[in-house]
Amino acid sequence: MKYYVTVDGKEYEVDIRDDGRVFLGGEPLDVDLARVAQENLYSLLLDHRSFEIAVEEVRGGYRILLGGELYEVQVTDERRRRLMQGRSKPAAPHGETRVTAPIPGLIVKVEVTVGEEVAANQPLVILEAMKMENEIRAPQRGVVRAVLVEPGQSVDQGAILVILDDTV
Amino acid sequence: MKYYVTVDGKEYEVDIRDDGRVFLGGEPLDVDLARVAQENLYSLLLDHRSFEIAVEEVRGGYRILLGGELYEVQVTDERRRRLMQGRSKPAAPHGETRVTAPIPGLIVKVEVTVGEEVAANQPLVILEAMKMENEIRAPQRGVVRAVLVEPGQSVDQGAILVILDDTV
Amino acid sequence: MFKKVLIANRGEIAVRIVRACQERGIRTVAVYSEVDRTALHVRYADEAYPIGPAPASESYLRIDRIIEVAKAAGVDAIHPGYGFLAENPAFAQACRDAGITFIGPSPEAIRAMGDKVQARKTMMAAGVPVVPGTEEGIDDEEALAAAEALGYPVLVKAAAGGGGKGMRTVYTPEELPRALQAARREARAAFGDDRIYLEKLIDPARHVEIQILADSHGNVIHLGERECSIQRRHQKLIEEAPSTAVDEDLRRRMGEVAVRAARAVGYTNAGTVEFLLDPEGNFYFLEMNTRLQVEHPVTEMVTGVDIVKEQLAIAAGRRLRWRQEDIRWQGWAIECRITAEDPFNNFLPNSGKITYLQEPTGPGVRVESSLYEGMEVTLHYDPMIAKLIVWGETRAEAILRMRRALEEYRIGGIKTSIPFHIQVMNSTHFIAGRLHTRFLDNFTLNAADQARHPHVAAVAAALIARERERRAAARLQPQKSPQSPWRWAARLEALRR
Amino acid sequence: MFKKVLIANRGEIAVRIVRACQERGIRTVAVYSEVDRTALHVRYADEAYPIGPAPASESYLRIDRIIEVAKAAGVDAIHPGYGFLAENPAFAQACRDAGITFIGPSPEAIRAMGDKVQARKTMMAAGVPVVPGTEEGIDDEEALAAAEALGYPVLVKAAAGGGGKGMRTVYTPEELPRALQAARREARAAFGDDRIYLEKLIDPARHVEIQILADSHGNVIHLGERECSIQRRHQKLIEEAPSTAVDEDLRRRMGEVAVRAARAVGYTNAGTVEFLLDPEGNFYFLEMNTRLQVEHPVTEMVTGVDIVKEQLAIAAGRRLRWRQEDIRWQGWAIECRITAEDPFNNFLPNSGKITYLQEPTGPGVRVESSLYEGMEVTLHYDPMIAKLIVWGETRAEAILRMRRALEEYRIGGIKTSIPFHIQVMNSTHFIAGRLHTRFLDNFTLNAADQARHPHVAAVAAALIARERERRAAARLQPQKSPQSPWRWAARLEALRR
Repeated sequence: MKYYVTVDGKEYEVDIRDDGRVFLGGEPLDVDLARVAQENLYSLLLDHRSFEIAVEEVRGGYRILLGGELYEVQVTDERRRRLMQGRSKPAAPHGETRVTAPIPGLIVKVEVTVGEEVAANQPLVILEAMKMENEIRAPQRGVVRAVLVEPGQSVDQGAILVILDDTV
Repeated sequence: MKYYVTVDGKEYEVDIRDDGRVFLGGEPLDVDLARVAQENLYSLLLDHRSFEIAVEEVRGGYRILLGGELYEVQVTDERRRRLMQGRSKPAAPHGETRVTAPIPGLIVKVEVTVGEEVAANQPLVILEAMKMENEIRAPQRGVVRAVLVEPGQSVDQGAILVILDDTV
Repeated sequence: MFKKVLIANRGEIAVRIVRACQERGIRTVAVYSEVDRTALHVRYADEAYPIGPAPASESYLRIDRIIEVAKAAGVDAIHPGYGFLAENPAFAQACRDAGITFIGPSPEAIRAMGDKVQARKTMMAAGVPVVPGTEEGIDDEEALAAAEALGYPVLVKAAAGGGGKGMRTVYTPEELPRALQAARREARAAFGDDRIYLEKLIDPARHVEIQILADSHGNVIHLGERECSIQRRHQKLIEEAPSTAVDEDLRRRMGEVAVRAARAVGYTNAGTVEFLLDPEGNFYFLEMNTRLQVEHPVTEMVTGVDIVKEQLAIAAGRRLRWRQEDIRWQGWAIECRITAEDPFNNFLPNSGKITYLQEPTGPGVRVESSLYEGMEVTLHYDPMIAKLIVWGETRAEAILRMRRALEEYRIGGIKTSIPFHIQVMNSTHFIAGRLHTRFLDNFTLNAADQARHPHVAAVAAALIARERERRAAARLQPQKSPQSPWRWAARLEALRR
Repeated sequence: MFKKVLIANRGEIAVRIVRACQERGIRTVAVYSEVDRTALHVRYADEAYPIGPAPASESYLRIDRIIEVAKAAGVDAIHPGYGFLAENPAFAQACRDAGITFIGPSPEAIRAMGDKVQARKTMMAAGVPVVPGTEEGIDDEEALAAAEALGYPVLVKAAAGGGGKGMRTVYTPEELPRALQAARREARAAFGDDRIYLEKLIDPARHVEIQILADSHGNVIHLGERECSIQRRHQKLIEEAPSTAVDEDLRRRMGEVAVRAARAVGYTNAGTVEFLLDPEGNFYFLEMNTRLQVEHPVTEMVTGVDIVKEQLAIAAGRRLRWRQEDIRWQGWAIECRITAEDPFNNFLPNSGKITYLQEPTGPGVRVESSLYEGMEVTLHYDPMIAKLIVWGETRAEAILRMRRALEEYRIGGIKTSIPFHIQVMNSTHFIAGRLHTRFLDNFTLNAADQARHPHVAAVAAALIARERERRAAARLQPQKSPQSPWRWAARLEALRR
């Protein structure tokens, strides 16, 4: 079975044969994966190099802690990939940029108004979290289409704060 | 519900009322039990004294690790106790002492023969484990009724080595 | 000595203080907010009492509840740790009023050093060099004029401040109004006091501080310096002792000034005098922290003095056991603050459950942590979740050991600052000891550097996906061998070699 | 310096050596038996290779397989740790033949000290005082006569012995034949050599040993003594440095003799010269351990010298970085060996799964462990599963700290020696430093003392039983609140106070 694994935007093909042989991009590997006690901890020997791997299952893949580094990894296999082929990606809302709260916090100040033109990196909103003020800046230039928060309001992580129109 | 708990041969009555009040031997206690993350770890505040409790379920009760100490604890409740009442204990085989292997190991030597009279503490068998020789001694005086092992034989933990007749 | 001490704090510092008390045979009383019911400081203390809901303002900052618990539990003394009520003179006063010893300086000393502008004046009068600056509580117009006179860049600081809150660096007159506004807002929110003042920015400068011990019999000594220049938004991230910029003579001179500063306010117990040190070896009083510092362990590791135990002894009225000349420094210690922040996303704090934990240990490694597997890291409190401290015979050994220990520190479930620390330990400027407070401005975290093993992650993910499919299948249809076939392929491979 | 080192060992010492290598930038290669596939030393090393089934004779003692792996992995050097092949001259020779550096002394030096009777002769010739005794390989009749001449009590020892194997103490002529028989049997099984000899029993005596470092340029220094008198069946359980019986003068004299002993066999690398010390201050050579000792950390903690790193440097041909006069001792260190043995059942080794683990840390605490949650402790190897080492400014502080750390050390699933250590730390004789090798004969473990909290266990058990019933019921019939009502009762209670 071939697995297609995406790590930081780069795709790797891992072929795990039924006879136990493993190939990475066609190159044979000597691998030994062993589970350590708990559900989410593994020891991997890859060509005898030793790696400890803590893993969390997330949507469509895993979050892998490896040598002090955290990788977001998506996994699919050839069967599923065939099923997906032919389908088109859902269209992204064109020209719209949603600026969201990166952490839960309190809106201290809104620096822009609807219709205002903003430059990339211009402060939009000041969000207080952990007793520190965080400036939430525009990821790119555009025109403010909507402001969804006001000072004094508490927001959850991921809440939409401002919507920019970047086609104007 | 009243619980009867045996710790090191001593019985304690713990009454846990439906309103949440708890009594130990009739004395009211201020208790707060909270599970810590894993299945088998608890924090107990008993009249505000703090105890960390790691617990393993074993037959008829728990093995409790508490302040670096390990307790073997049996628990029953009033319902079950009523059910048990009236039943008699199964009779222990009278006059027979089974000497068992306290650890797995290799029988190095058998020091006694069937029919031999032995004193308490007299060596019966030499068992090698962890590269050390361990003398397995008679727990009390008696006559050797049976020897169930021979030198060179490997035995598991709990295997019966020698049976003594202590009525003679 | 005390019989029973209440620790008015949480997290690693509460655990640290519990340990010190246990080692002196003192019983300990923990207090906890609702979310901290199963925290390590609760489990390690002898007794524990709830004091309210998660927000600190409703629990760890509630002087009334803490004093009430202290009375109910019958404690002799209270240790405030750092943060929360540690530098609140009202709390020290409340302890005094309740007849309970406050393990720290007097309310008067806290107050004298707590108002930063007042402290500057006291220090100037005592002959302690201070950074040129203005009066407190100036308005925007005065600030503009003063900044012009001091010369840019200048620092906007809160009169009641600390921990970087309400602080702003300003390089041009145009930036000043916005900075004044923000600083006032933060200061009001954090301290209920929006008075600000200006200071000349000493740049480049090192943040070097001197640890003080003062008993109630008039004896004051110092335990040498800590270098704390690696800061982000005025929050220290890495500290060490000694400093690569301080030689024996400078240590003696800074130490003498720090002792003078402490004496000027009748200071008792442990405290820290913070200085800015410029490249020419001039140093300026910044402020005095009238409490135990986060970074106290690096001093402990090089002097062998247990500062928390000395705090207990001093508070109990004991005399210092050393004269200045008895203090000796051996080797080098470094501390990394491990925070629940994502270094690759602007150090955004993050919360979550610790799904896996393995903490480093072994020679020369000390961990001050309150982590445990299954713990929920919340956004209610400071994002610092642990401190990793190492000792080495030399600074080079300490750095190598810190690298090793950081690699060994495995925290699953949340993003931490560990990858940041690994990169700092590998940076040539850090290794060369060329430090200053804007070190991090010129330091770029390299996400590519970070991802050293993407192909390993890829192979691991595929194997784990396969293993889990198999296990799922095996649950439906039990198989004979639990061993995966590729394990055996690997064995055969190994034997063939 | 080496690029890559193979560690021919397992457990805590393999982890210790991996760490030392990582801190010197050396890549590490672990070897493992089938049951150790997920052991910490495998997971912490850079590379790992299987070498056979669980029994040591088929894996960790297989010289051929280890050399094969060393060649395949391309290592420069092999560190043998302690135990297994560490004192096997054939292994040192096999490394030499394969062109790989053995991190330890030469095969000749190992051989010269390995034969205990030969070593005695060499030492006598070098002017090192030895315990009066016999030739090796004597028969029973000769032994009886010799024992009479030496005077009872006598010790029966294996010529090829070590670690207490094949050793017996005999107080009367009647006991001698049985002891000889047993000693021979054990010696044959352990070393394939059943030759024995007798020594006069020095009693009371302390077991005091001197740590040696010797480079390949003729420099030999000592790092002072370790007191290892707390032994059970000749297995050390608790060690400390310095010794309460050794003053500066005696340290200097014992150190000089130890250096002389090392020089007499052309010793290089780290080694330990063991002595018996009688109450009059006379000391007698016992044997030399030609390897790293289990208890090396206590010396590291008081001298600041990292012995394992020095082993690497010496093996790489470097000169010692110190002269004798550079070595200074600071504070006090104690080590407790944590074993998977039941102290309340005659120290019977036990096996099982580690169901819960929390290791102590904080100031002055060092853990050398290979434990992890979920680990299977088997009976295949030594029952020592971890070492707990503390440092204190004084011996009293070290004892108090050790108590605290032992209480904090939580190992679930198996019985360990921790309760034994707690009781020793509380015993007046230990605290007074009145130690001798039969200390444990007069020391009774108190099972009642041990059970300090039976009523707490009782209450906990009832609450847990109730909680589990509720949870089981809740799974069938989901409830609204997960909070148990008695928790709330407690809260109310607290507020009322």
